Order: sequence, then structure tokens, then C-alpha cells
Amino acid sequence: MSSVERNEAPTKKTSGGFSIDFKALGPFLALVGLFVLGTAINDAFLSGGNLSNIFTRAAFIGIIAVGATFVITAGGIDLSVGSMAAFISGAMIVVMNGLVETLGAGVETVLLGVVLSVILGIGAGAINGLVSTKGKIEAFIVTLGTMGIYRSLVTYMADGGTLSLDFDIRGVYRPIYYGDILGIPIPVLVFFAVAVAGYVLLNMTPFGRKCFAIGSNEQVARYSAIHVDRIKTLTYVIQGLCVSIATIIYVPRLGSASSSTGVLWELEAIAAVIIGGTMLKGGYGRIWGTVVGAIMLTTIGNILNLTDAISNYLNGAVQGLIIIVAVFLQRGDWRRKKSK
Amino acid sequence: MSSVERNEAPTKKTSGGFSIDFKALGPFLALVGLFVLGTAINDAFLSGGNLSNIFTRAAFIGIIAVGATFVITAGGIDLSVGSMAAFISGAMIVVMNGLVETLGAGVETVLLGVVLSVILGIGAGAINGLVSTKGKIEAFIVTLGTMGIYRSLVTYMADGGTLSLDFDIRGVYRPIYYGDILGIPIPVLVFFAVAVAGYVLLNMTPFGRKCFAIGSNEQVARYSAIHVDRIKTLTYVIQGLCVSIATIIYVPRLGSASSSTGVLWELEAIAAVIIGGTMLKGGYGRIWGTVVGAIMLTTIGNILNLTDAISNYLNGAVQGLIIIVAVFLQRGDWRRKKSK
Amino acid sequence: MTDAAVHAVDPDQEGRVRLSGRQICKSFGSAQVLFDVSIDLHAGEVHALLGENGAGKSTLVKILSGYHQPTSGELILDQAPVSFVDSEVGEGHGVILIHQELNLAEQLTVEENIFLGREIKRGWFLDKATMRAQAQELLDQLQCDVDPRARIRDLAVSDRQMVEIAKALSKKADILILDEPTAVLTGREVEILFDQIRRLREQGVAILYISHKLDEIKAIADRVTVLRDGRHITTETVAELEKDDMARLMVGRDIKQMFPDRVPDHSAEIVLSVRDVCVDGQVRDASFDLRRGEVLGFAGIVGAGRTALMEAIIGLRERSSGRIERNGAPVKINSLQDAKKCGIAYLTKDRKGSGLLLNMDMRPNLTLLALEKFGRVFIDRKAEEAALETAIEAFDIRAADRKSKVGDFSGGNQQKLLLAKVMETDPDIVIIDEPTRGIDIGTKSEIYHFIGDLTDRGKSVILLSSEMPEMLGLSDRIAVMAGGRITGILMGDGRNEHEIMRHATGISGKQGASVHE
Amino acid sequence: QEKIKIGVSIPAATHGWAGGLNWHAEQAEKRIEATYPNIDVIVVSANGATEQANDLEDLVSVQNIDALVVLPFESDPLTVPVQQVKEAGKFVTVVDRGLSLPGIEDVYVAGNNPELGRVSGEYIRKRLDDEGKIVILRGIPTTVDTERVDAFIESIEGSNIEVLDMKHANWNRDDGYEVMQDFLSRFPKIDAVWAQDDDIALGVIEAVKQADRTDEMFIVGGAGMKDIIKRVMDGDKLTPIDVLYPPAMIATAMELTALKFASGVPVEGRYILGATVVTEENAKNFYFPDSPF
Ligand SMILES: Nc1ncnc2c1ncn2[C@@H]1O[C@H](COP(=O)(O)OP(=O)(O)OP(=O)(O)O)[C@@H](O)[C@H]1O
Ligand SMILES: Nc1ncnc2c1ncn2[C@@H]1O[C@H](COP(=O)(O)OP(=O)(O)OP(=O)(O)O)[C@@H](O)[C@H]1O
Ligand SMILES: [Mg+2]
Ligand SMILES: [Mg+2]
Repeated sequence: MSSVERNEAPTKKTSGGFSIDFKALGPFLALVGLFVLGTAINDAFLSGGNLSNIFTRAAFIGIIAVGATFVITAGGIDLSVGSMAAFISGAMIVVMNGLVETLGAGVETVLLGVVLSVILGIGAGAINGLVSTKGKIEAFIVTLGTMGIYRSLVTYMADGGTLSLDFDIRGVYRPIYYGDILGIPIPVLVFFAVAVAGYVLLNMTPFGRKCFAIGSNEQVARYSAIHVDRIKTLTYVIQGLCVSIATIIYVPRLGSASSSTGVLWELEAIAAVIIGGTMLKGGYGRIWGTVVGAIMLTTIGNILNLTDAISNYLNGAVQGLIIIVAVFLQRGDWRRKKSK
Repeated sequence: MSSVERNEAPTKKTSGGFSIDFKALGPFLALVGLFVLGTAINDAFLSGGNLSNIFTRAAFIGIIAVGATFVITAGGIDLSVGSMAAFISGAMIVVMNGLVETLGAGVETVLLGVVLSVILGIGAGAINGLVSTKGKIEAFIVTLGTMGIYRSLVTYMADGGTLSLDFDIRGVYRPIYYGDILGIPIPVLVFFAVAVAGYVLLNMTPFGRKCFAIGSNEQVARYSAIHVDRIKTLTYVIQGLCVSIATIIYVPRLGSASSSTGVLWELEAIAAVIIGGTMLKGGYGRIWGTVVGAIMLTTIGNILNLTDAISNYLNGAVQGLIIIVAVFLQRGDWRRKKSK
Repeated sequence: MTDAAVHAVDPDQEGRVRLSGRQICKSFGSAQVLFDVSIDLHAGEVHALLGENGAGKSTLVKILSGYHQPTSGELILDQAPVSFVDSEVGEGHGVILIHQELNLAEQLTVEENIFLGREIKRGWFLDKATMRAQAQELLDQLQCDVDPRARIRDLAVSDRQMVEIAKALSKKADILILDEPTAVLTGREVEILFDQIRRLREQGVAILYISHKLDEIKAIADRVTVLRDGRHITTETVAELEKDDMARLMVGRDIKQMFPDRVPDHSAEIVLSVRDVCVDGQVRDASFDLRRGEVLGFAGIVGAGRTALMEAIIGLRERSSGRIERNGAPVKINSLQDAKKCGIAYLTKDRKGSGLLLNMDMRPNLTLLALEKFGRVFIDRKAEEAALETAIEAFDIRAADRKSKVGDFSGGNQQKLLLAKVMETDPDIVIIDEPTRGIDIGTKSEIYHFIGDLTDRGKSVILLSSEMPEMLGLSDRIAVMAGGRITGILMGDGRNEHEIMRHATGISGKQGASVHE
Repeated sequence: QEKIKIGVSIPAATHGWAGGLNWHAEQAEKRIEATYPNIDVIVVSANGATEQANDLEDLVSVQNIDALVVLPFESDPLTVPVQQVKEAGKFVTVVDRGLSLPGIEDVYVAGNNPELGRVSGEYIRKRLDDEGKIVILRGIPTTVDTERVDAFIESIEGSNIEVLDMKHANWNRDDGYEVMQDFLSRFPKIDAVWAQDDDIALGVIEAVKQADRTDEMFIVGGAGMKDIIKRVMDGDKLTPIDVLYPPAMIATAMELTALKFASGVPVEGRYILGATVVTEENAKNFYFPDSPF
């Protein structure tokens, strides 16, 4: 995969500054392309309601993907995010339901649920990070393992069925997903806040710099007095925190958790990160790219719902094709070829 | 992930030859451990029938994982193998059913089905390889895309349902899965043959060496007059061929294909490869490790079916735990710590 | 250039022109690095290429061997214009380049690397036995004591370079280009390499040799071409040039004094004291003291354990025993962070593997080690830029484009950046491992004076170097290691090549450390 | 004049039964659009509860539907999203899995999961004369699976039927095959297998055949897949019956909904489909060779 970057290195210079800008803009242009496609297919695409739906949906995967950007930039991978989300949702629901009796279905109950979510997210992330760094086990294996573990736990908690949030609490909790501030849905605001925080952390702090360094060359990082294991563990903790935030806005939407919650979210999150231009091998990460990647993925799903020209059976194929084409276009290599 | 390898470098020399042997033996020892566990849980584990079941089942994932070893060693990844298998199965069934009318349900029909399978496997692999190398798109994205495409195609062919092989052909084709030679099931023999061929190709031919070199450092490979794109594409072709072989022995088992065929096989195959000691970042691959990894994964599933001590809901957790522990034990780092 | 034309008339003559570059220009993006450079390589002759860091030497030889394409100009091979579209074509015509930067696949073995891309086959299969035998033969020829089955990542840098040389030799070159092959080699290995070069010259191979070590040029080269700022300055026979002339032609000015004047103060207080440090299998019972304002040299043959000892002191390697005292008080150093807190910094000799992030630009590289200096919460980019400005000035780092990846820098400029990176922490004690590897003579002298300034300001330096003049010219005392032990600490007149060799090879006969005045 | 739009949201064809569901939905779409030119049917399928909630939003906001027919992926998480469709003033028909809050839907076409478990259990109990050893292969751990299994267990309570073990086979043939293989190596004597689903049953059949123990036991599946119905029709001893849980219920629901808009007759209430037992005698009534399921 690294070939992509390497190949470009020599040509980059020759095509000058414009090409570099284009590369950073790539994901945005691809997104604009998708929007044009959507509008062409159905006028309703550009309606406020639909756009707000798209962005609100992108928030889940987007927030998780912001965390994944850290993990991947530092050279790791986390396959457990989807089941972690399911597990945290489940635990939140169980605890909040339990608290109704003592605390009533008020704001306190919801707040305690939120606190629990954050604690669990950080804890689960720390487990992923510590087991892989201290145990010296590939992150792929560790998180594949915890993926099974968290999913089992939620199945167990739900006794094979569905955990369902008390309907009184739903009323209190509901605005977190369905509410808006100045017309902007709250999940979108949270997504934006997480993205800004992620951007600042990754690009403007020593911690972020260290993530880049570790992903780029761990040995160099170690020789630069960086606590490699600690930083790597922290990236998983950030990932866990992001999962917990995503969960906090997820729970009021559907008010339930089961073993099928969050299935394949890990794949979507990683895809959003890679589409956004972060390198899977580590050493280079781009939060804004990730945000755009997440919105792109959601938009593709939305566009498929705009038309019934395509058989439902082929949804996956169209989705796959669009992803490949979008990434191809945004890489901008085709432009170079053409201009030669 | 690479930390694991790098960390070991300095200590390696000091701990001498034994440690290196242990590392190569690691997967085998972990497998032996699993077998001991299995026997302890249920006597039936060691029965000939059960062992033969384990190995036969391991054959599917194992054969696919042999191909994945090439892809990963050369620094790539293929997420499309599961849906590729489903697609090829579906196409084989459709074509063989169609041929019954003209050719009858004879060996010729089956042979043509097999030929088709090989062509499709090679073709699908070539597409993955060419799109990622020529299009300069990350293999992760390309194969994520084709994963959706192949799965959609089989769903479409099956009209959302199941494609079933003509019952007369099943009779002819059946022995490929259910038959045995000198008591060894044919799938096991095929698995063995594929593993040997894979071993020879990876370790004893210039092609294999080039895969190592590309995964280790693409720039160096390029400077050594290695046609990087060609070799990388070939690894995907080999992966496709392996998928087609796996499919050829899969189809006679149940004689059907549907959109749920081969779901998550990619994850299992990659897991088998990594458990076996191949590095996810490329540059180091081990076919025998992969074979053992595939058998380990199957054995874990089998052991869980042999006991009712564990709640069904927790199967995934136990599976995850065993994978992590098995990999931890086989890495042999714990031994070093203890001896200090 | 006219003499080249004379040679060209008579192709059967021994010194006939094999390969020439004519009016070669090369630009990377907007930055032009070569301007109308022409060069002729004659069969049976060693042609040296001289120039400051970033003068364009590596770029030129990459063009001559097909790794880069010239922006304009042409290549002429045996009187016929050729175009090497890639290195494969170049090698096909017998042009072999040993890169300045090591080009080995780290996870592969020595033998695999030597035959990479042109494996010997029997039928469809690798003929491992033959390859191993040939690899062994090549290594024996180079008197290089590494196992062909060893993985490159486990080898010392100098051994890696010998493997590179073995790889080039195995290619049966007609035209052999060596880009700073000796930068990481020790004296003995350099001699072995020279024997090989002489042998090839006898056989009529045309050799182009790049080095910053002028002694070597005098010893091995027949003619020399000097580049400065991407332009051809002169081509002359070596016999006609003195070392000072070469230096002047390169740098464009006189180098007055190579080394700083130093007055060692052997009574200054001890700032670092190392006692009985052991590292499993690499270092045994090493003890020494370092005084304020002192340069303490560490000499020894490759694998003597100098690097291992230093990495053990600063917590990068696990110590099996030993104590460390800083200003008389015991300190716990178990990681590089601890060392940093104690005011100790370390400059690695492996700049590519553990020194620099090659895929990033200068700024993050420069500040990585001293990151907290640039802000604990947010990184102060302005401060970073300012630091970069200062470093570029102080260390004379020449990059065509400040934003380009460090991996694209010339070798010498990478080394300068690495030095700047380590100095960013403003340490009291600097351990520098091969500080001038690949540095041109002008800059070298600047670095030596820089080290002199450091000690004048009361800092202390531990210097690990395989360059004898550097060791003798800078160190106040010289500790010599052999087989993981410190076999002697030389002071005053005891600091001479003979004594060092005697201790380094272990013929001094004594077990413990001996002190010579 | 504006067409009336009926949105249909169902789970994607990720296993056999859902495949049948998709097929029947598509057939019904064609029939309805042919019969009533002023009705447009839009079928969307989702891979999970979240995606289905997205689909519902899109049906309302971009397709601007008049009526919704929904087969919830899971009851609970889709309760609120469906409620919102209702609040947007749409006519709502819920199929198979009831919502967690009462009174949202206008029409409920209900499959009956507990009934499927109960019928299967009673059949096995009778057939084994209250005595014997059985194994159970479960589906994907979800409410549907749990309801079926609980009802099954309840129906054999009080008999001497021993459940040797139950494992999840995820409504998947390959898993059914492998789990059954392991049951066969574990238990020397098995009298009956409750596979709960016909996809699983197909895997079980192959495993039993391979172990050469076809005479020892019989298998009860569920759903009404054509391969199994055919076996029942042919009098296969291994699969004496099948319990119907027809994916065609989606077509019923769609047609009921279309009828409301086409004819204006008031359509509402609950339509509960039984879990019919398919036997050798009545099998031909349920055998549709052209269906993909
Ligand atoms: N791939 C590249 N992209 C951009 N700039 C480059 C590239 N390669 C070399 N340069 C620039 O070209 C100039 C000449 O570099 P070159 O490596 O040829 O110097 P050199 O004479 O070999 O120096 P040294 O003695 O330090 O090895 C330098 O300024 C370097 O930054
Ligand atoms: N990463 C490593 N893995 C295994 N062995 C190593 C490693 N680094 C060094 N060694 C071995 O440890 C011994 C001491 O190495 P060290 O690099 O300290 O020698 P040195 O005297 O510093 O050499 P140099 O003169 O090249 O700096 C050598 O035998 C070397 O091969
Ligand atoms: Mg150079
Ligand atoms: Mg329609």
C-alpha cells in the first residue's frame, strides 16, 4: 500500500504546488462529485432535511473514525470498535434502567449513563492498548480478540435478545440525538467538536506529533525519547473515548442494544480513515480527510436510497464501485497521466 | 505492529539459537496446547472422526489463507476473498446447472465448472491486483470495494435466495468433498498439496523471494530490478487461485451458494496468516505458520462445540481470549521475561 | 574535457572512455541541482568525484546509472549515445552503483540481498546452495565475517555496507560507481575495499569513487572531478593536486584550521561516572569517568561494544548490571527520557534507521527530541520555525527545498540535521556516535569547532568514531574497547594510533583498564 | 396526478429466509405496480438496525412516501424510528416483528415466532413419545431466536425429552453443518434435531448423511424453504415435516397496504399468520419451485 505514497514522491515536485493542494482537496472534491450525483438523481437530495439526515448519520461513524485516525496514524489498527460500541450501549442501557428505580427517569440517570460510557470506553481502549504493547501482540490479533469478547458480553447481557432502554428515560435522553441548536442537529455539533478536538490534538500538540513519529518509524521515535508504548496505548484510549461519545449519541436514537448493534462499523470507520488519505501503514494522518471520508460513505448509502433504478441486490456493488472511483479520483493520479 | 519484530532484535542474539527455534515452533506448540485442552474437555476430541472433521474444515480457510500469506508478505491485503468465494461458487453452480441439459450430469460438466472456477478466481485476483497497482489505490480500498461487488453479484445471481446445485451433479461431484484416499479426506489432501506448493513457491523460487523483498522495502525491490507492480498483481492472482481451489472443494459440500456464503472468511484468513507469524506490514511470511493458524482457528471452534460448560452467548469471548492467549504464548516473550 | 576527447579517438587504448555524461542538467521541481556537468569514466581508471554536501554528486551518479533521468544532457556509452530508462537498463550495460544510502531489504538475509532480483535458479527453483556458496565466497573475498544467513536488520552498519559491496561485486561490473562506500567503514575494511578496487582496475573496470576523505582520494584515485553547487569546477589528475588544493576547490575557500585548539583540564570535576556496566553478550564491566569540558573518545574495532555501552548508559539497551553517577550522585537511567532529564543526549550512528523520519520534512525532525521545549500543550510553530532557522544557519544545512522530505536530502545534510536535532535538547553531556559520517571536509571542520565551543562552555562530549584523525584531533582522553571491555584509557602522548591499535586488538595483554600518560 | 408512494423497508438478503423476503417483496412490487398504475412501490433493504433507521428517514425525507411497510430488523431499536414515520402522518404497516410500543402501526401482519417453536416442540414430543435425546441448532442470537427457543423448551417441559446441547448455527448452512458434525462426534445417540431454520437444516442433513446416521434421527427445520418442502413432499424419513414461517408475508402486507390506497376501504388491524405444519400430505400446496427460497 505504501507504494502509493512512494510513487508519488518523485512526481510531486514536478507538478508543483497546485498538485499538492489538489491532494489535500481530493476528498472534498470527491464529496462534491457525490453531491452533484445525488442532486442529479433526485432533487430532494439537496433538501435541508436530507442533508441534515446525512450529516447526523455520518456523526456515528465519523466520531469513531476520528479515533481510528489516531490509532492508524501511530501504526496500529482497532477492529473492536463496532462491538465495543455495542457493549457500551448495552451497559449504558442496563445501568440506566437499573437507576430508574432509585433515581427516577431524570437527567441524573442519563448523566450517570454517560459517565459510565466514558469510563467503559476509556477502559476498553486501555485494554486494547496495553495488551498489544505490553504483551507484544499484534494489534490486529488483540482487537480481533476483544471484538469477539465485547460482542459476546453484550449478547450475554441481553440474554441473546435486545436490551431496551426504559421509555421514560428515552423521553429525557431523546434530545441528545433528535434535538438541535440553531437548527443544527446536536450529533452534528458533537461530530464537529470531536473533529476539531481531534484536529488540534493530532496536528498541534506534542502528542499528535509523536503519533506521526511512531507510525513513521518506531525505532526513530524510541531514539527520540518518546514513550512509544505509552503513546500507542493512548491512541487506543482515544479510540475508546470516541467510541463512547458515538455511543452516547447512538443510544437515544434507537434506544436499544443487541448483538447485532455496530456490526462492521470497524470496517466503515477504517474505510473512512483511508478514504480520507491517512496511510494504513501509519505515519500520516488527516482528520479532515477522515471527516469527509465518513460523510462520503454515508452519502453513498443515501444516494442509493434516492432511486429504485438499481436492484437492491446490487446496492453493495454500486457502493463498492463508487468507493473505488471516488478514491481513484481524489488521488489525482489520473490528472497527472492525462496531462502528460 | 512492527514493534513486535523490532523489539526482539537486540535480545535475539543473546538468547541464542534456541529462542529462534522456539519462535518457529511457536504456532505448533500453541496448537498442541489446544489439542491438550480439547482432549481434556471431551474424549471425543481425539476420535478419528472429529480430527478428520477439524482438518477438513480447516482446509477451506487454510487454502485461502495460503494465498493471503503471499498477499500480506508482499505488503498488501485482500478483504474480498469471502465474497469472491461466494461469487465463484454461485457462478459454478449456475453454469453447471446450465450444462446439465447439453452435457448431462457427468464428469465433463463438473470439470467445466472447475475450469470456470479457476478462470474466475484468477480473473478476480487480477482485477484486485491491477486496480490497486495500476490505479495506485490502496489495496484496502480496492478489495473493500470488490468485496461489496462480488457479494452483490452472487446475491443478484441467486435473486436474493440460494443457488442450489442440480442433484444429479451433486452425486458426481460429491466425492471431491466427502471422498478420501487411504483414509485421508480429499480436502485435507488438497490443502496439504496447496500448502506444499505455497511453501515451495514462497521459499524456494525467485518469485517468493521477490514477495519478501517488496513487503520488506518496496524501494529496495524497485532498485533491484524487480517488477514490483507485476509481482504484487501476481500475489493477488495467487490469492484468487487459492480462493477458487477452496471453492472447488466447498461447492460439493452443501451444493449451494447464497449471499451468506463466505461471510467474514477474509477476517478468518487474515487471522490465520497473522497467528501463523506472518507480519501484517509485510516482508515476512510463513506458510506453515498459516497452515497451523488455520487449524488453530478451526480447532477453537470445534472445542467450543464439544462442551456445554460455557454459555453459548460467550462463545465469541472465549474464542477471542484463546486467540490472544495462543498468540501470546507462541510469541515466546513471556519465557524471556520469566528467565530474567 | 579536451583530454577526454583525445582518449575517445583511440578506443583500443587502455584508458579509453567507457561512459560519459555530457552537459547533464537536473532539476527537482523548481530546484536545479546540476548545471551542465560533464564527466568521462575511463576503463582501468579510478575517477574520484569530490564536492561539498549537496553539491550534486549522488544525483550525478544516479543519472549515470539510470536511477534518475537527466532533465537535459546525454549519456554516451562506448561512443554511442544511450538512454538508461531505469537502473535495470543501466545494469544491463554493466553500470553498477553502490548507493550512498544503504539499499538493503532489512528483513531479508545477507545472501538473499546479495542476489535480490537476479537469483540463481536451478530449473524453476532457487539454487540456494550455490547462492550461499557464492555469497560466502564474496564475503570471504572481502574478509567480512558475517553469516550469509544473518538478517540485515541484525547487522552492524559497517557489515551492511560490506554486504552492499559484496552485492555490487557479484554483479560483475564494467563500470562501478561507489557513492561514499567508506563513510561507515573502518580502516581495515577500507583497505580490503581498496584491494578490491585495485584488482578491478587491473581488470579494466572503470571506477567512479565518491568520498569526503581526501586521504582516500590520494591513495586510490587516478583523476578527480570537483563539483561545487551543482557545477563542474575541474577535472585533474590526482597526482597534481594536494589535499589542501582539493579542499579549496570543493569549498571555494581555504580551510584554515581543521581542529579547535584545546587545553585539556584533567582536574575538572567529574560529571558522569560509569561503573561496572555490563550488557549481556556485548559489554563487560565497563567503567569510566567523564569530566566537565572534556572530550572523551572511544576507539575500537567494529563490534567492540562501544555503541552497546553507550546505549546501555542512556537506557536504550538493558543493562545486566552497573551503576551510573551524575555529578557524584547515583542516578537511575532506564530510558532515554531519564537520560534526557539527566542532561545526556545521544546521537545515533544509524541516521536512517533510528535517526530521522525520512518521510517528513525538516521541522518535525529537528524538534522531535526536544518537543516539550516547544510547548507542553500546543506546539509553538513559530518557535519551531525559528529554531529551524537557527539550526540551518548554525549547521549550514543546505536543502534545495525546505519543505521537501528529509529522505530526499543529500546524505551529509541529513547528518547535519541529525546533529542539530540532538543539540536542540541543549545537553550537558553529548554522546556522539560517528558525528561526521558523510560530512564534507569544510563542514567537518565546522563541526569540530562546534564541539570545541561546546566544551569551552563547560559541556562534555563522548565521541565514538572510527576516523583516527578525528579521534586524535578532538579527544582529550581516549578509551579503547575490545571484545566488550575497556582495555585502556589513553591520555596525553599515549594518544596515538599505535597505542590505540594495540589496545583495540587486545595485544596490550592487560585485563583491566590501563592508563597511559 | 401525483403517484401514491409506498415505501417498503426490509432486511437485506443476508440469509436464506431474508433472501426469500426480498424476492417476495420484489414480486409484490411488480404485481402491485402492474395492477394499480397510480401506486409506486419503493423497496429498500438494510444490513442492520441503524441502516434501516436511515432508510426510514430517507423514505420520508427524499422519497416522500405515503405509506410504509416495514419488517423491522429488530423490534426494539426500530420502534422510535417507525413512530417518527407515523408522526409524519404516514400509513404504517408492520410485518412479522411487533414494535415495542403499542398503537403505532395501522396494520400488523404478524408472523409468530413463539408459535414456530411451540409447534416444533409439540411435534418432536409426540413423535418421540415423550422420551428421547435431542439437539438444538439456534439462529443468530437475537430476539427472534430467543422467542422461538423459549417457546420450544416450554413445549417439551414435563416430558422425558433431554436436550443434549444447543449451539448457535446463525441461520447459516455452513455453520449448521459444522455444529452438527460436532454434535455427532459428541453424542453417540441422538433421536431428533431441531434446526429451527431450513438453511441450518440443510447443513444438518449433509452432516448426518456423512456420518451415516440417517436412520437414527429426524430433523425439524422451519420457514418453508423449497428444498426442504420438496424433501417432505418426497417422504424423506430424515425430514418428516417442516414448520412454515413464510417470507411471503411481506407480499401479503404490501398488498393489504396497496388495497387501502387503491380502493379506499378501511384496512387496519392485526393479521396473524399461524405456524403451519407442512407434512407429506399437504406439502404440494407450499411448494413453489420458481421461488429462490
Ligand atoms: N529526490 C529528490 N528530491 C528533491 N531534491 C533532491 C532529491 N535528491 C536530491 N535532491 C537535492 O539535490 C541536491 C544535491 O543532492 P545530492 O544528494 O546529489 O548531494 P551530494 O553531493 O551527494 O551530497 P552529500 O555529500 O551530502 O551526499 C540536494 O540539495 C538535495 O536536497
Ligand atoms: N541490534 C542488534 N542485534 C543483535 N546484535 C547486535 C545489535 N547491535 C549490535 N549487536 C552486536 O553487539 C556487539 C556490539 O555492537 P556495537 O554496535 O556496540 O559495536 P561497536 O563497537 O559500537 O561497533 P562500531 O564500531 O560499529 O560502532 C556486536 O557483536 C554486534 O554485532
Ligand atoms: Mg551524496
Ligand atoms: Mg418501484
